Amino acid sequence: MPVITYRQALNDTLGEELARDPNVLLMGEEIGVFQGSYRITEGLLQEFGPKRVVDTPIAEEGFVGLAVGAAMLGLRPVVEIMTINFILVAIDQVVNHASKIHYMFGGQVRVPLVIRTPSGGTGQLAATHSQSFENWFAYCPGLKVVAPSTPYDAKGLLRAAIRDDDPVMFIESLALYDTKGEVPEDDDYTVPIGVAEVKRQGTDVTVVSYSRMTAVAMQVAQRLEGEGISVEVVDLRSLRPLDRPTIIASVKKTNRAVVIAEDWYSYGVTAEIAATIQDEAFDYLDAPVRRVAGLEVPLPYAKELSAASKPSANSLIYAIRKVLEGKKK
Amino acid sequence: MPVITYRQALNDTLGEELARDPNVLLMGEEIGVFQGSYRITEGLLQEFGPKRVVDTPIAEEGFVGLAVGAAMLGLRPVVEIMTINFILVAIDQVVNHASKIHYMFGGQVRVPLVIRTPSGGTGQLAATHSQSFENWFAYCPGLKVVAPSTPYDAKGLLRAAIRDDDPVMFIESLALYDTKGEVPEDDDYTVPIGVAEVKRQGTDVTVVSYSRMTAVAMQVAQRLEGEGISVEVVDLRSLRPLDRPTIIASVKKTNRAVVIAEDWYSYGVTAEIAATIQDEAFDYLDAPVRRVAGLEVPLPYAKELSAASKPSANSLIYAIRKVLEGKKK
Amino acid sequence: MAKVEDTQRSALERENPDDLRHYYYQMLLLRRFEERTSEMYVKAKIGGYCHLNLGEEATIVGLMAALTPDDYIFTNYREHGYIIARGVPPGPVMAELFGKETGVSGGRGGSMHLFDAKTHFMGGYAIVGGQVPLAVGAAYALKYQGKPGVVVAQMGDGTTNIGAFYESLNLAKLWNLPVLFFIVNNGYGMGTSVEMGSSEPDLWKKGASFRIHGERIDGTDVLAVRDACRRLRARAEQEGEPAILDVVSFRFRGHSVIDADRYRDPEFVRSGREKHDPVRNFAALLHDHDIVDDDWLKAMTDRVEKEVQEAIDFANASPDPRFEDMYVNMYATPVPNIPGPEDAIREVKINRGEL
Amino acid sequence: MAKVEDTQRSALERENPDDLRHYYYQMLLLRRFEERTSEMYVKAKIGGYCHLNLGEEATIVGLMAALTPDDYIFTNYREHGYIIARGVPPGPVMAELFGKETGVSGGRGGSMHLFDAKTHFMGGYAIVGGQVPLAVGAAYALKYQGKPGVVVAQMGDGTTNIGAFYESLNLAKLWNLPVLFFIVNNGYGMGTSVEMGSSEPDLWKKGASFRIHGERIDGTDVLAVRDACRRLRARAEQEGEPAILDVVSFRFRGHSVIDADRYRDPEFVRSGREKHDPVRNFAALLHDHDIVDDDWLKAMTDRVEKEVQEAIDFANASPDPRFEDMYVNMYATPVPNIPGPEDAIREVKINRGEL
Ligand SMILES: Cc1ncc(C[n+]2csc(CCOP(=O)(O)OP(=O)(O)O)c2C)c(N)n1
Ligand SMILES: Cc1ncc(C[n+]2csc(CCOP(=O)(O)OP(=O)(O)O)c2C)c(N)n1
Ligand SMILES: [Mg+2]
Ligand SMILES: [Mg+2]
Repeated sequence: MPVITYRQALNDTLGEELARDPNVLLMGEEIGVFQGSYRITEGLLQEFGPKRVVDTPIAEEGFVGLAVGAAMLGLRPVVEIMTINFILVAIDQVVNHASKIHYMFGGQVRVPLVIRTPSGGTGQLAATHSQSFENWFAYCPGLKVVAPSTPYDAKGLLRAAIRDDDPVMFIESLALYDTKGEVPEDDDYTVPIGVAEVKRQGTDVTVVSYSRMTAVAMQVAQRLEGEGISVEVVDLRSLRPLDRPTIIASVKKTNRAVVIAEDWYSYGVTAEIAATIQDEAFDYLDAPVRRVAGLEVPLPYAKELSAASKPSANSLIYAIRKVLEGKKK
Repeated sequence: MPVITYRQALNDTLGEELARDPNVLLMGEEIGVFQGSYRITEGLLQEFGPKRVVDTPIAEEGFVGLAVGAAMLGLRPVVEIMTINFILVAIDQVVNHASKIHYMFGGQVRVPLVIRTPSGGTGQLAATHSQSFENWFAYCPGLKVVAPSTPYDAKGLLRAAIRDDDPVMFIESLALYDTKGEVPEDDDYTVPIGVAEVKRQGTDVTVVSYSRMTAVAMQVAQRLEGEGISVEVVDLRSLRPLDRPTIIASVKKTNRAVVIAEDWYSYGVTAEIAATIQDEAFDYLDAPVRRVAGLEVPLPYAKELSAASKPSANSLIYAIRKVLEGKKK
Repeated sequence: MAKVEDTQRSALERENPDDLRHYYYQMLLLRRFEERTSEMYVKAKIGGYCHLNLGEEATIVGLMAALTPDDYIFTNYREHGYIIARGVPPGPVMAELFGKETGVSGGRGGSMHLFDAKTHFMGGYAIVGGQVPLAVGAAYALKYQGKPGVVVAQMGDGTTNIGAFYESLNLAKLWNLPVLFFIVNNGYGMGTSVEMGSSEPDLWKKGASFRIHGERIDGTDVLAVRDACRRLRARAEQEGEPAILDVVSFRFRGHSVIDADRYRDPEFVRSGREKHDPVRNFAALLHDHDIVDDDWLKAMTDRVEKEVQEAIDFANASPDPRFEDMYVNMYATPVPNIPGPEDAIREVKINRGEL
Repeated sequence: MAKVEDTQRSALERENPDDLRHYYYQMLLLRRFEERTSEMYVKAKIGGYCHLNLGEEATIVGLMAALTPDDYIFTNYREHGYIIARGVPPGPVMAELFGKETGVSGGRGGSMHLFDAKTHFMGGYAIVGGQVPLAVGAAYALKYQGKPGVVVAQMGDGTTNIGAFYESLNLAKLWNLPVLFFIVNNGYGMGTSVEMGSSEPDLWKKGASFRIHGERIDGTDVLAVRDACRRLRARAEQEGEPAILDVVSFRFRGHSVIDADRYRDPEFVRSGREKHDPVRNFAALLHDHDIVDDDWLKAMTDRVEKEVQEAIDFANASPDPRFEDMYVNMYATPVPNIPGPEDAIREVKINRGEL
């Protein structure tokens, strides 16, 4: 199978879906003439023209709402929000409008909309450009929220999202764009929304993660294998719907769990996962579920502070060792 | 001690703080001429005039941002957002601005701002007027988030919030406005931000709640006392900072916990509390922490569906019985 | 505002009398529907927030008279009259207000969230300004798909102060979209007068920063509204020129059914209802011109009375949504790990103390 | 845009030559500061996003020349020049870009978030439009407290399409606040031209929907900018009349240091930099009028070179923020149950694999 980057997987999928369905169109700031702030839409304006690849003014609330309205009439807009931080000015349209319209109007109209946006942040992007808000969206009934960790899943989930008739928040990660992985050619596969995947089998501890943190978890699992620690990695892939059965099945096997996410600790994604595990696998747990997440500060700019405030492989290893304490070999 | 309503406690406090500090001013839609959509600001325009009680256009993003900027220059604005649902159009100013400014600029400037807003919804207010978003704000470092359940706490926390030099989200509840409680006169007390309170002592199970659900929990506790079940009620009062020690101390005593909130179940406030308890009181728990929260739908209008989608005293009782199953009397 | 009589007298000659009578019938139907709605609210048949169109009948009927079946309409929460004037029978509308399964939104939306796909009535929305970008998006879709028609973005005067409105104006003009910004200027957003809310209180001028044409029109004159809408509609459809219509009317009551309207001088309200009653004025006009007579007017009153009563009876007799349908229409495309009817039943039972 | 020479020639007579020389010095300092900043970015001394003021020197220096110490300034993320021209030494500014404890924001803000309370430089903000309501709020506070001064809301051309901008215009005019909306019109928001973004590309007209006066000015002419700002500033302060200033300049490079600027025709960029270089043109003007000579210009170049080098040296020599200070300034009013220095140290140790 060809090995391509996460960026390429997204770019390919967007191109293929534009070619497949004339109602699909891309919309967002700097996606056309500028070729995409992170080059996800590179070349697509040239290939599909300005009707299908639409550069917008800086007016997120306006064009997200516009995309919702257009979707109600049968278009299938795929909107890029440059980074998730900027969706705050448009969040009313996502949460009070897109997520409610199908249900609130008794199912008479659909909103086949995808909003793609990178979350998190590894560089020194400072307080307003480094946040994760996927937990906010995952909280909202009516939305679907996915967050692929590999090029394969990126492609399969983006296809699924574009072909899905509900509003889907498609969460990406700047730090994953250049990562590589196998993606089959000439295979119109989709990855189902709402289904997690055991990305690596293990017996000692379950690590639950998504997006970039799954990549971290896979590295850590590999590293700990050398020490004789067998880590199972459950990649959520979807935050809403949340695939609780897959998580629980894994924890019932390993009896120990660590949850890792890049967002802030309190009220973040890890809270929901830990709360779910203790509820549904209480009798199987040999140690409390530990959560690894970002430090609770507006991300400081200074290089070392910035790096230290996001969870690292070290943070995960520390947590794994903690939950394994007292376990007899 | 005089018994007054939650509404009266808020109204009194606003008036007293306006009288105390000339830099305090109220701002919001319909708070003056209209006397407040829910009459919290009734009479204050008449008493303090339009300089101190400012009716705004429908422009939440604009006037919340304006209040942040005014706070940076030393005013102490207390903004009313008519209901929490409408803050979505202003959330960028709260989360990307108010919450970051003190930290991000190295402590050079303060944002002594209070945003008051009712959350939740009991009537048939339908999908866009019945939501709870306090978990979103509680997630954000730099904000303080409080949610009083009684007239006493409403007064004490509002005083504390107005006198605090950080941005404080002050979460109210429509259904609490007419509830009554004792509030001392001529006593300039404050309720500390960041400190929970054991509102009722008990030995069999801890119920953790805040705002309206604390009122529900208190009723349930009373009711179950007749059946010989002793319920301890921990009222969070602050969601950020979260008083974990008080929660944990209670659970270590009772060994069982139920968490109740009016918001949606997944990724809601109950997740953080349950995750915290299993982490810090793992060895003390005799049963999984159960969570009681709203059904995950855009709130339907129809009367019975609407009522059934919000947690009730029955929901709490059911959960308490579940965690007590197998406990020997 | 020109007097209703002045502008209409000459125009009346050229009108089809049946049309005129139909407009009157529609306005009267809206009037009576809203009056009875208010009663039903007091009887607790209707819950939540409920906003009436009393005083805005000519605005609504005039607009609808100008539209074609191709057109789409997005409104705010004060929309009972719009969906009825667009052609949806009063029964399912009242049933929606009652929260019944037979309601236009299956009882899930209520007064603020009426919808009817068949007539392209694309919903009432309750976040101020939220419907405006949606309407612009619908216009975008029409243009994209090369379809005829225009989209109406209805809103109130107070709505013209929110960011979404301005962003929408820019996008509509920038991309030449067939959309009509239809501002129902009843002078107030709740208790806030236009002058308290807008630095430019001549709302029709609010397109000036966007090169969008605007006009002010007397919203109590059904023919004036219709004609302006027809003209601007045609321009929007043919030239992709969006426009603002500032339609001035008088709000007969408080902001919503439960608003006691204490901030308006009672004398102002009384004389406003006297002078600016579009239904009574139109009846007088038609009567003066011998287009209708007393008998016809009486017959209309009876007919409307009966139709509204039938709507209430229909709503009353309709079933409530079933608990097991709590999660129906949660998602259009089903996916794994979402709750179903059994979950709904169990959860409701717990909630009601039946488990 | 009139040529710099034409508008300035007659005006020059009335100017204090020391002022003119000072403007030149300031512009040159900003120019060199930004050129070296770009170098430092490439050397990875600076991280995150970094936006330069190259080409906008006259805009900045002209504005600052018009302001008084009472005034406040809120800007976007392209603000290095503003804080320096306002009077903050280059050292702490460069130190901030380096993320050092001695930086103007203690190293916590970085290039996009400079701040200096003493000179009323109220911060650079990186959410497009976010600073605009803040500035209006500061003006509100000045008026409320009866203090002198005005507030400058600096922003780019692309920012005039976002809702917060329009809501701010309405509030500023409605409440007669002393605020100047200062639009740095460099023709582009990233790769989007003004015409692609705004249905009204004459940005000075964007106050029309709000009864706000606007003017366009040549942003490469330091004296024209200063004079317009003085005039509008006085009106804002004395009459509470907000105004829009559409200041046209030429962006010398890409949007940020890492933008290769592929969407602009290289010839357009080359000739733009040639024609619209405010620093070189001003030097020529002063030289032509014998206000400066070659030696003076050379001396300035050396002085500025040295000052910027010293700023870099200062930044390099400055300490990084300490890990234990991670939570410092989290809250202004301490409350229970918040993390402290021990938590910071433990968490950082875990993060770095030291625990
Ligand atoms: C964003 C937002 N802010 C506030 C409200 C509360 N609210 C509901 S209707 C209304 C007044 C709207 O006035 P206008 O646009 O003139 O419409 P009218 O009610 O007069 O028809 C307000 C403030 C809301 N629903 N949404
Ligand atoms: C709300 C929001 N949307 C998008 C962005 C990404 N962004 C940063 S700068 C910029 C362009 C702004 O252009 P302009 O206002 O002309 O300022 P300039 O950079 O030219 O000085 C964009 C789109 C952002 N920071 N915030
Ligand atoms: Mg109105
Ligand atoms: Mg620009």
